Amino acid sequence: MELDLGPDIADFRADLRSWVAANAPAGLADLTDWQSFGVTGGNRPVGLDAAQADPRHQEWEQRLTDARLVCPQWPAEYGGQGMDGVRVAVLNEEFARAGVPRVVRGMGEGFVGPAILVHATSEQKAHFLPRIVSGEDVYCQGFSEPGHGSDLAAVETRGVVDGDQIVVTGQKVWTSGAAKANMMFVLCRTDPDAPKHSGLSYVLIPFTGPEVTYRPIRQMSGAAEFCEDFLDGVRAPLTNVIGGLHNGWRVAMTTLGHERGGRATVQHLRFEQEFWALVDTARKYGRHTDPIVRQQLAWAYTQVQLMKYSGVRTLAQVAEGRQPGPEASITKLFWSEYHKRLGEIAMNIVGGAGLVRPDGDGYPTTDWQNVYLAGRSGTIYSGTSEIQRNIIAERALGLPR
Amino acid sequence: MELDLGPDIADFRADLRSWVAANAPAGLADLTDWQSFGVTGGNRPVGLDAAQADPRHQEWEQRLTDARLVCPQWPAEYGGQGMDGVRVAVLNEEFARAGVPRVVRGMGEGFVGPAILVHATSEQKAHFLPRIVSGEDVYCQGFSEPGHGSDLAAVETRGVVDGDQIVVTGQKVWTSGAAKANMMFVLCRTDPDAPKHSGLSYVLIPFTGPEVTYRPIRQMSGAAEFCEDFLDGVRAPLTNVIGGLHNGWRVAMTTLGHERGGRATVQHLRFEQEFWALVDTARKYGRHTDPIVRQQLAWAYTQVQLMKYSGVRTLAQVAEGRQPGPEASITKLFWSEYHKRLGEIAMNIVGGAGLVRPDGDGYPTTDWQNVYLAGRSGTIYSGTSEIQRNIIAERALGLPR
Amino acid sequence: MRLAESREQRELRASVRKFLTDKQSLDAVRVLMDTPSGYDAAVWEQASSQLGLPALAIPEQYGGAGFTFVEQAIVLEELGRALYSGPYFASAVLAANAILCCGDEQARQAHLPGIAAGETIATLALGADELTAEDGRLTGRRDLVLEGATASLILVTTDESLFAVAADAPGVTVIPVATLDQTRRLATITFADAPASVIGSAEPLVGVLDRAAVALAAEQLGGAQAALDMAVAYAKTREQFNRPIGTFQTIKHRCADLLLEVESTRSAVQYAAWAVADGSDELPTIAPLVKAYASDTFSHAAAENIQIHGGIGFTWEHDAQLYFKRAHFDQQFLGDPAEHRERLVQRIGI
Amino acid sequence: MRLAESREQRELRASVRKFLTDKQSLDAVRVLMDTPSGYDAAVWEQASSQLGLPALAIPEQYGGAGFTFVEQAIVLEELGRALYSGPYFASAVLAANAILCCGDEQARQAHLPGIAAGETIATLALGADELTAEDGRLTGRRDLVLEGATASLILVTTDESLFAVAADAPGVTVIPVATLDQTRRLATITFADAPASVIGSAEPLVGVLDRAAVALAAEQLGGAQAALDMAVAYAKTREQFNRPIGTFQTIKHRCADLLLEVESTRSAVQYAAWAVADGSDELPTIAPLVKAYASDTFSHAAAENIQIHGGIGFTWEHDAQLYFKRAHFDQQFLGDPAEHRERLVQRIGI
Repeated sequence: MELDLGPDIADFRADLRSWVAANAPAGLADLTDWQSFGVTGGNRPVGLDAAQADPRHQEWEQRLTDARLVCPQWPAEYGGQGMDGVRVAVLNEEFARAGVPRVVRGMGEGFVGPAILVHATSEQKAHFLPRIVSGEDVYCQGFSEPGHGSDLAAVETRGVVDGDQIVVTGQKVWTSGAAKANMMFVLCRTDPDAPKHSGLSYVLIPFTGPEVTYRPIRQMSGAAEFCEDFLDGVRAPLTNVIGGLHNGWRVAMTTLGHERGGRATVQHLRFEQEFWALVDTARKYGRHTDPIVRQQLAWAYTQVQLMKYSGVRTLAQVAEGRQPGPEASITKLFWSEYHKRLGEIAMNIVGGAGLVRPDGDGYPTTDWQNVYLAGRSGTIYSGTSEIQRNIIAERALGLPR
Repeated sequence: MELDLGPDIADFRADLRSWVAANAPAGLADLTDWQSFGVTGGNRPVGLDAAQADPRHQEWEQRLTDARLVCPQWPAEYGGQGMDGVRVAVLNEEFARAGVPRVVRGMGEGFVGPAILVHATSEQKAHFLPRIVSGEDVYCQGFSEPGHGSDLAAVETRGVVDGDQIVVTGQKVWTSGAAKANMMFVLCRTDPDAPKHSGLSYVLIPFTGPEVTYRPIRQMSGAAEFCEDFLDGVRAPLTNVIGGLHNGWRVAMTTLGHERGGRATVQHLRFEQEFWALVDTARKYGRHTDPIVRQQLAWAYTQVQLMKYSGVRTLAQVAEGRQPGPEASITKLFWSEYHKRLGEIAMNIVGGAGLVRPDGDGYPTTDWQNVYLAGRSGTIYSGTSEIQRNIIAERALGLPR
Repeated sequence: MRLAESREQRELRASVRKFLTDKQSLDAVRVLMDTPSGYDAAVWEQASSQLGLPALAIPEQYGGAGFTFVEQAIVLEELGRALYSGPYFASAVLAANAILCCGDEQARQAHLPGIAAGETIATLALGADELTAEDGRLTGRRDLVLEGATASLILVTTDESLFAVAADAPGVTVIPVATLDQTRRLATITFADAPASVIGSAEPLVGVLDRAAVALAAEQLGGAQAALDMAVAYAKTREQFNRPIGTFQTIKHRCADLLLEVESTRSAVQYAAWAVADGSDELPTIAPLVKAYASDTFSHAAAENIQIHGGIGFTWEHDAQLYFKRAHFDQQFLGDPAEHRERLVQRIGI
Repeated sequence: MRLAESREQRELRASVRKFLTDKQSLDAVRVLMDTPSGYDAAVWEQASSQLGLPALAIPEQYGGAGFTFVEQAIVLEELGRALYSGPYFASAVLAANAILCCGDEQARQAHLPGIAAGETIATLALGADELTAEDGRLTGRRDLVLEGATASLILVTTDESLFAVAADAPGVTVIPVATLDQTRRLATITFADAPASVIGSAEPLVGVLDRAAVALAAEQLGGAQAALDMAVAYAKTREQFNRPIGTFQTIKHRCADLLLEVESTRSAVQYAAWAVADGSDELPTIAPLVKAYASDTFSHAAAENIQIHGGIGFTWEHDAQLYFKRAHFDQQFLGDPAEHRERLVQRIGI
């Protein structure tokens, strides 16, 4: 069934579908399975890097940029087209249907841009946003610190104003995509004497040069896509402070858990794909006839479908212009707990064979071993399940702190 | 397998076994299933009252009293024989083996006696303990209050000293056995100005006369063995204050969750019996071949056996003279959560037939319906599972408050 | 598919909720629990004549209001929330859909207008027990017939056909049975050479039961939401150790998990209601899916509600137990969760 | 049955724990993880010659120390606690018990003294794969053979018999495989007309596997206790929001639940060890029971330990992951919990 979002959206969908048909380079959809995904905390799907390096993908990226379909939700003056959440969702649906990739700008698009749009000056917007759209600036996040995983407001990284510059010194951790980033958005303490939340600033600093070093953190899965970062007097102009000095907490909060609904109706696709792969595995091992395994498969399928139903409902609410609540926390809690459990179910289905890894250097694993091991991190990074439940209880149910 | 507790205990067991054989009135074991039990919060097993009223049970009670086998763990001067925990456990085992009932004095034996033995004067001991042994004094508990279920130290019931008497006024709740009691041990506030825990006294008051009224509380199971009690100026001599005025909290704490290990090796018997009844039910409904039901039965059997293994281990520790820790909390948490789940499993096995109750006035239920409904109260009364987990975490694991 | 509630739908929900609050509070339900019929005929009459609830999803040509299953799901959620104890589910869901799907135009015209008007109370006697039909006469029995003692029209299924039997026909004996959930009524019905008219084949019954599963899930959603609301309200006000128990993290996290489940159930029920309304081919999979999930959610919410309430939670006087017993009934009725999950995997081809 | 640990038993536990702390810390385990053999031959030699661990439960007439399974269970618990990565389980549990139970006196005298001395490293190649035996020669394969690449003596079961095969015999090919839990080693062994001697019937194998199940449960107990201790220690010291995370009720309650499970496992393992030592008829039921329960406990404790540690908990450098992977190995090895629960209900006659 397709959500009826009115004639305008129906036209938008039709136009978009023909645009994709006309502009997607031949063979782009066959380069790789663009909808498949790397499990955070685990290994990247094979072939994704190669496919992104393919000239057909380069061409596609250019056409999307020209058509303002990169960061389309941003205002036209910064390279987007002010696309609303419903249309972004339709965009994602249609791209998924055609098997072609979105070109997204990672944390620059997801976190930095929204913060800039709300809190930055027009000069800052004009300077920073187009560089994100073009891919010139690639951001990584500098929030968590070794001592403060859940308690963000306790950051100790110092930011010292020196003339028209700010000098950032400290240690950050759990940074993903550090290797590809040339910029980092950091939360640092610029007023040590102010109360916990009031002395912080949100700064965009260069993630290059000798003042910046980072070290990959190897995870139990064998993969290492998180890093810890050492900032030793990194300098940035004061114009790189977003939202003003000592106002960093408010800026950071506007983007954390900011549910835009754009992916609401496509986020289940990767899990659905994964589910059917598990069914094939169960058949391969002859476990699909085991009544207990069947109950587990029914449970998994149910969870995936619930993501779909909830996504459709979220989109309907966005279409109504309703203010998003703590959906972000519910969504994160739902999929991360689901995926953790799915890994256990998968290893239960595989049985003894799951004790054996593929040969090879390092610590290669099967897909299910990867899900099983990486799934442990899903309920921890970017807000543990415990933090998510606190947020849901306090913000959605109004239970006292 | 039988726990080897050394030659002395072996002799004790042998003597006891022959004593029971010689002294148990013929047919006593057949009067009812003495090992079966009423689910607290549920209906009493049929026939128990009748069996206890039978002359053969009266005779048995007399012989046990003469042989100092009622409250045998108490000192000889008060009617017992100073029996240690290991021998009490053997006593319970042998009685269970012979199918004859222990004669126990309820809360008088379980709570009041131990408190008196630790905190009372010799005059108080000489006065109160024999009356418990003989059954002349039957106690019910007056701790919980409507506003304070878990937070015991917050009791509001007042105790006012008036000459050589104390006058108790207030409301208590969750009293079991009120109808059969002639005495109540209450925790009341005798010093309103003292800090929460310091202003309380532990008093033995008459539970008779016009100053005492109580009202049964009907539970969701249809049964009503708890009461709420209204104490309107109940008078008792000051000599009925145990452990001295304003010292009630310490007195109460010595008995709450006081694991004596005496029943450690027999407490699983009733659950084992119940388990096999469930197996019969599963066979009756043809559910015993369902692989999912079989997993549930395996789980239930495992839990029951774990009670047995843990009981044997507890007894071994008692035999070693080791100080009991928070075993009481672990035991309560274990069996109450088990029994709650067992009720769900039983109703799942019974299926649609569980929707129908037996005919009759009031709210008669089947055994499994009774377990299912009454099981909900097991994880709440005398310390919720949450309170038990707090105690275990703080006292056994030393986690900070 | 339009998921967001329209103004009309919001008004429908509001009016049904107000009606039930005024006419059948939980106190009223407790009184009805002890009556033989278990429901208030006057309230039923008003629900039918004034609000037109039984007529809601019945096509206009059969005396109905011609709304869709989406509107009916809203009504069912409210009925579940209020633990409504009347014959709505039996008559307006089970029986009405059986007749609508049976394919017998005559039967539709004969029975639906009465059901829509609330004047005919019908039910569907399901079951696997042996039941023989010989030249228009039934012999055998059916257990656990919902509202069997209230219905004047009893629809009976055999392996081949769907029959209509008048409750007062010769050879029909109806024995009400006591229920664990006293807000639901069941009966055992025996047929001894009872006159019955075939009104269709048993073949469309699968679809009828799928619709019934979604309808029951809608009621379960209402019940689960009510239990969660009750628990949260209590956690905010009840104080222990000088603080509201809602400040304790365990209580918080349990309520958060329940909210996740209730919200997921709501999404599924809305989607499923649209699947019914659109005649979507997703119905065969979402029907067992939503029934199993809604059953688990309601059972979980009703149980946690008791635990969070502590001592008063398991008393007869407290309403928590009413939701707990209703959750058990709904979990078992029309098949338990494991049964529906097995059906789900079969239907997705595993 | 004496459940309380005797002074000798407490001393045994202490000496084994000290030995492992000194000679094979988790840092040492991490080094060994990357070596081909996966264990430290020198440590094994000392464990054998100085502590006499492999000899412990082997009767004196076969060069053993003649202690009971109760003492061996204490050793196994300590090995599990330390994630010991050597061939103890394969040689001193699986192989030793197979030979002891096989009924071939000659085989006992031939192989047990070497195993007791730690000079012979043996293993038992289980499995259902087709394997044919013709006049003393084996052809076929066995997968997932524990320490298959370390063992010099391989015991092989067919449906009828138990065979002894020298690892270096012609026709025997041993292929080590990479393991998810790098502290355990597995190999695939193929036999091509390999010379083998029958040392008994396969009939007593059930008893051998029951003992092995209890032995593995003892190791799981040690692992679970270590994971719980790790979690509790961290919860006491790690601060977030200006307080130790151990003050958060959710952490408290999870640790309390784990303690209940670990203590229950300890009671069951002690009881089961005595059942083995006494040759009790309770062994056939407690063996699958304790293996299933210990598996669930260890898996639960290892998983919660990671979650309670937060970010560092899922890093390679942190030891939490080592216990998590060991828990997975132990859960699957010798049959998963569901399999053992099914065996349990069969054995109690359901």
